[in-house]
Amino acid sequence: MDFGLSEDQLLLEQTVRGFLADQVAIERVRDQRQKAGSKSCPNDRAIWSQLAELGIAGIVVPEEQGGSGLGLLDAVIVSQALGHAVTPTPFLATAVMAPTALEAVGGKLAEDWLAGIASGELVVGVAVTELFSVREDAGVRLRPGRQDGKLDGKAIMALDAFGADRLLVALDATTLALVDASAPGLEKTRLLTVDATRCTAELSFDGVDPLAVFEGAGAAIARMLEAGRIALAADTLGACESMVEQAVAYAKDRKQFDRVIGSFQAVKHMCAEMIAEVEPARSLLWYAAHAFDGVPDESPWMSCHALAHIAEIGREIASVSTQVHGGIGWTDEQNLHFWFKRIANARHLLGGPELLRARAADLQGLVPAA
Amino acid sequence: MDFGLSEDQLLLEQTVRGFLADQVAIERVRDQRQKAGSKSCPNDRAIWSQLAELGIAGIVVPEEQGGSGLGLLDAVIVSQALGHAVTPTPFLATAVMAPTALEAVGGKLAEDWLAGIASGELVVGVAVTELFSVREDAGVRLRPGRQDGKLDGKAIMALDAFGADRLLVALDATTLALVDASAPGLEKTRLLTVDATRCTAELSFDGVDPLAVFEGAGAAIARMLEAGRIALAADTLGACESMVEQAVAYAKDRKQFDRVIGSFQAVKHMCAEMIAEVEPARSLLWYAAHAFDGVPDESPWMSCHALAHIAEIGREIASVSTQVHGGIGWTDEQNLHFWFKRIANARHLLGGPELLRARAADLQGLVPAA
Amino acid sequence: MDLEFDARYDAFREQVREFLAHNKPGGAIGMAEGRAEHRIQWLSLLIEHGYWARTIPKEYGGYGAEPDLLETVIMDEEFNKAGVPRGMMAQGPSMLVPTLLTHGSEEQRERWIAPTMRGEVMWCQGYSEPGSGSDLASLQTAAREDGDDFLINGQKIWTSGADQSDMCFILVRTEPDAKKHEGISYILLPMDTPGIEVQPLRTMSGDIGDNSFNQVLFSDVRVPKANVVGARGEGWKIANTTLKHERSSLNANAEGTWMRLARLMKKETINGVPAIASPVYRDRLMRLQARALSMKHHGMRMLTCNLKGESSGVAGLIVKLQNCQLSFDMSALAIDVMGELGALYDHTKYERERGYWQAHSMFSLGLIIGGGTAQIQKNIIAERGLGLPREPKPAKA
Amino acid sequence: MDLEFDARYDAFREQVREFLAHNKPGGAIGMAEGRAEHRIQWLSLLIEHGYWARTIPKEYGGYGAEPDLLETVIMDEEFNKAGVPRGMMAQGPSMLVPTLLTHGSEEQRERWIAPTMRGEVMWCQGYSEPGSGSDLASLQTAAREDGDDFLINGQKIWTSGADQSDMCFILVRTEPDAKKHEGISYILLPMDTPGIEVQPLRTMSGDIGDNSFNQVLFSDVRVPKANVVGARGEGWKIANTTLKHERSSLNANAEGTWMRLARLMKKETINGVPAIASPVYRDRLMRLQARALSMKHHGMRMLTCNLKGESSGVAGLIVKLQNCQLSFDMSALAIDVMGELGALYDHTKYERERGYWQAHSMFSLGLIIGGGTAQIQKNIIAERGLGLPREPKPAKA
Repeated sequence: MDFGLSEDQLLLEQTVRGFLADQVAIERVRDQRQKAGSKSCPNDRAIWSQLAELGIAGIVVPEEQGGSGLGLLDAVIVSQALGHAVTPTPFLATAVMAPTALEAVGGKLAEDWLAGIASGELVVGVAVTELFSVREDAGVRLRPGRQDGKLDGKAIMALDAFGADRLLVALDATTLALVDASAPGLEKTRLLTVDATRCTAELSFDGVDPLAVFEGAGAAIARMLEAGRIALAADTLGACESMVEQAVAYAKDRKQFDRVIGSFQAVKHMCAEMIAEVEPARSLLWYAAHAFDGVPDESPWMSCHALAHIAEIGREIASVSTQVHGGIGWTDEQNLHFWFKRIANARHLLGGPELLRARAADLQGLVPAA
Repeated sequence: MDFGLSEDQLLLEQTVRGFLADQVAIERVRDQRQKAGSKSCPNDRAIWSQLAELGIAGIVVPEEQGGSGLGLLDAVIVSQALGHAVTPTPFLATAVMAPTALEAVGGKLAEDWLAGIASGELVVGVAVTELFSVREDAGVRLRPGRQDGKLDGKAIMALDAFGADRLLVALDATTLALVDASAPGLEKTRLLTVDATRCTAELSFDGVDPLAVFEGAGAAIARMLEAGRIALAADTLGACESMVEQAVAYAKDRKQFDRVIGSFQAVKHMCAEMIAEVEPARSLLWYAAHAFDGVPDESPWMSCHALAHIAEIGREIASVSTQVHGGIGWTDEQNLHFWFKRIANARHLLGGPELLRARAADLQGLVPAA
Repeated sequence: MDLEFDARYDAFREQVREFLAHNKPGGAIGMAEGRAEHRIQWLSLLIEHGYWARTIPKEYGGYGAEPDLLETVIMDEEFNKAGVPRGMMAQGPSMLVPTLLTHGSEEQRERWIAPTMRGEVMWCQGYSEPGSGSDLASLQTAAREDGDDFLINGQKIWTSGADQSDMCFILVRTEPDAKKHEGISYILLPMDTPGIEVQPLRTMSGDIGDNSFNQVLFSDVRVPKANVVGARGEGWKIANTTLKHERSSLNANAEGTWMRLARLMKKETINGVPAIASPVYRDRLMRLQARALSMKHHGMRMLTCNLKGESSGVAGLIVKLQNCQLSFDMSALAIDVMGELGALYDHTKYERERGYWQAHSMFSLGLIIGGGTAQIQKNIIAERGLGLPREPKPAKA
Repeated sequence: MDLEFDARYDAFREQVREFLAHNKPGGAIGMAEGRAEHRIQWLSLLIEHGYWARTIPKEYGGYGAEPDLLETVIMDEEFNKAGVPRGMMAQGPSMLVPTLLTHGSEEQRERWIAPTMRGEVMWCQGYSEPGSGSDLASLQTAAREDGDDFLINGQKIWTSGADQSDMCFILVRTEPDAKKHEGISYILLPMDTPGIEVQPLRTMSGDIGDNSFNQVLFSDVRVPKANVVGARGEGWKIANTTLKHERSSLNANAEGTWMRLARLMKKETINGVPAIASPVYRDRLMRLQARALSMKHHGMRMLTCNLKGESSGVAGLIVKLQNCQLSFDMSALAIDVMGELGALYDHTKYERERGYWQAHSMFSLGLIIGGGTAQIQKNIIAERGLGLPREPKPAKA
């Protein structure tokens, strides 16, 4: 009967943040950027294996499939930590979105995938962009004719899909296809964004045989989106936390006019305004995750609010933290831009703020019929 | 060949501001509030007569009708000065909007009114709210049947109409009625707003005989609205200028923590941010007035932008200037709230910012057909 | 997160509902009318059932229960639903009582806490002075020693409710030679002491929607030294304990205001179309909902910290700053959707909700300024919350 | 306001158009390719016709015309329309030349102004140092006397174009014992002097859309004392004259950026609907248009002041602050309407306008910081523009 993290959750937070601090220093992220270039996936498979050993890959996978069987709030803690360390992993798609959908559709194949995810062996990418934003005539469709037909079309900005072993593809709001990533007729193109720490791709389908197609999977798809939005909000908030910490640390260290710049009221207030946005957003995020786990009626619009709101404060914090750093913050060398760009890219991945707010209003019955 | 005020305009500015500084100290405005109460018009007729002698009442009235025959930019200078001194006068409706419409419709009656306005004898109120915002089923209509029929209905938030001698009533976007304020069947109710320095009223028409009805007066009505919007923007900007000046003066005088508060960076930056909004807004306003006088194609949407933009910065400046003053600024005694409320009330009188921006987009062809 | 309402809580909720069903009319009416005997009767009844003064020890006239987040939430929800005040929003219970519990002598606690919670003794706060706003510690109201008494001379401002209070908790300078922060004492002063003059203070919003503010003048006002709370010269520290508490627990009921705003937007029409049908206004409404929900849940988080006696750290320091601005921004949207009618005031025709939103807007602006301006709040957040250095002292000119 | 284009101006416009019709290809291509001989040829042609170096006296290689607002506007309009550069955006013409005109010796003016305007001599600016950003006057790069020369040692940062410049105008500390602001000199330094090392400096936007920034290291770099501009120790004052000029005349072409944004919103579709059809995005676009128009007309006002040689006062001091933030905000809307494709970069598939808006966003952020952060700008506005007192000097700890 309290509002906050449990002892177990605080321990989880400490464990993951500690692991990332030890293992994924920013130099490793830089290396990863260098290694990946534009032709391969920046996700750090070595780190992902270690995280799987810590139970992170299967954090929301049921215990029957070898997962940790924890809730979304636990996943949020991990996602925040990954954002905080700008770690390139397939956590969002593989450990949060895919398991949510797979558990909801159920069955042998889904259970196999869940077990693979929990062990860290299977990376699953997710293609959902066209559910909320169709551009470039994108969309994947079942070739007309028979059930379980071949897939045609394309999906843009599919998450963690470039280096994935398996793919979940939403054909529409109620139809979900399971696809092997090496299926003939499937082509993957890395779509490079400003953010070198997240992997997005285009998937082209030219008569691809899916492993399975679930119709009537509306609830599974909706839950997958909710979980994804909340976890992505957590990622951005984690990145924000780090940017505030870095700004405060820099302000305590950097001297100009014979004083540390953090003793100037303008700099102080910039820092104060940032933390004043971060702290209530954390409370909102916790509640959104709690709602996903326990108050399902509120979760659809609460997840929209969490992501939209945190995306908005994220843009502001990314800019203000950089300004606190002055010219140094604008150099590649200082690394601060890795956070800036992670926040910038995440802003639209599962729906931009305007779109999410419109959806939140609609879901609450606040849009009168025209 | 320059962008700025002419020698004559600078002299006009100096004259009007000087006159108001001498004659309309804030104590007089307080008295006027007290005297007016809720049952009479706060406009200061004595000051208005003196302004008429200075040629202000007829500033845009053609010289043939005894006016000064000047342009809207000159009227803007006056309007700014009146806002700066929060002077309660019927300048907006009587000296800017009505003459603009009357000159456009022309004819003997209109010329008589123009002469009366220029001499300061005639105060003309304007009822236009329903052209852009209908609430409470308001609207004034010609009783069906014959031309020049009787008027029925009501007009809300009619400007300077409560204490007026004559009224201009827009029946729709192309029809303009001229009405005697003492006509039988016409009832005026003062609508009291937070702003004790501006007079707004409801006009109820129950079979009122108009003096004249002009059909096909679309251009006259549109020009009247443009002129009114630019002049109202000027009023708000003038009030903003004063609020910034008052904040800066207070910041130089008030001591806390053994220093004048203006030496604190936070207070400095609040003042800097205010002036950084005021100065470009002044340039925009000048150009909008220039466009009204000389670039008629741009004036319809430029006038919307001027008013919307200045209303937005006005709300911010009203709040920030009050905050610079601390608790003292929140007292009645300090008088600062007269400016705060003048800005607040003006925000919606000729269309709020959202409405004006939508209109500006539409006028520039930026709204695609649905 | 443990927000499940298990069976025990269901029973508690049922019990609250039953109480309200039986006792609603008397309580609601009595508090609304502000009549002293009704107020005292209602608050006493609430204390008896544990809905007010719930966690205050029995020996000081409270109910003596353990703190519990969900019980608090349930009580708030049910009382709100019934439209009945759960206690009394006033300076005595919210500021003086916590101070006495931490710093008061046994005698002071026994004498003042119970009658204050029961509404028998009403308090006002004597902190700000005309020359000491943001720099409160520079206050000059002097208490000169005279035998076993102090004689107080000076002036206080923003003393809301001074004209209707029995007592005042006041900060005065008792040690004129000590450093600025070390010369102040916290004293309990009866308002009927000779030499006190209360003058009403009109604010920008006129007579509408304000608490009644006052200036209070003190000329040779005699008060026994025994009325000092804590030690002499410790008044600054003592007052700050409560201010800190106030900052983190400021409950602006952002969600309630937001709901009222949403209702307004459904009802108010522009050219025949409800305001909420405008995508632009609706987008603003949604932005505000996210902020209001953030502050609601943040409030739950802070309440949890307070009930557990844990420090909320920087998360607590930001509450006032954010709630006040949010409150101001919500009234701004309300005023905008009412358009040209949004400025109507003072019971004029077509005025909406009796001018509630205009009053709310001005009052919120006052809250942004009062009790430490937004700038002072940001200093506190940066220095105490984030550990940034204080501004260096200026060199002597 | 006198913005009427009378017959004289019609003739001038005709003359500009004719010039462009005859000379467009060579000039445009030459400048775009950045080849020195094309650049020099084009700039010389422009000067000859008075479209560049227009108001610089003939004796220094300019055209020697009187300043005129409308002529300037006409030239800008016509060259923009033709997509041809009217001169060269570079540190030499924009910063060094005005400095020499005000503070240079006759010999310096004669030697440097003409070849700089013609693009024969390219300049970089040596102001910032790693330890001296906002506090530029604390710069440490030292110039030690050695007979008739100085020997320069130290490090500069943000030296854009250093790798492609012939000369550097540099601020160095020549009087180590003088007060901070009084020990600096402004020196003209050939970049091929031994001891200069240029290192490229990568920024957050990687290799895209940046000017090429550098760090420059100086080890015993020898420069004659005769290369000091103005008097020794006056470098701070001299540099500030130009910075002030730069602040008020920063031409961000907000209107051009806004038009590009509007075009994007007409073209970009979301679920088959153009972005501009969204009332929420459109409202943001309109807000930005009002700001862009404000800054456009404000620029005209400032240009009038500059051409008349009048001080623009506080109105000039706010230009950089407002233009940079506006620029950032416009790119933010552009990125938003592109949605999930708005973050695409580095020539990837579906990237819009070759990543222009992302580059623009990051570059704008750099402009907010560079040449005096927004915070420093606000200090200057408040102190020099509004007369608020400087911050008191801290007491020695």
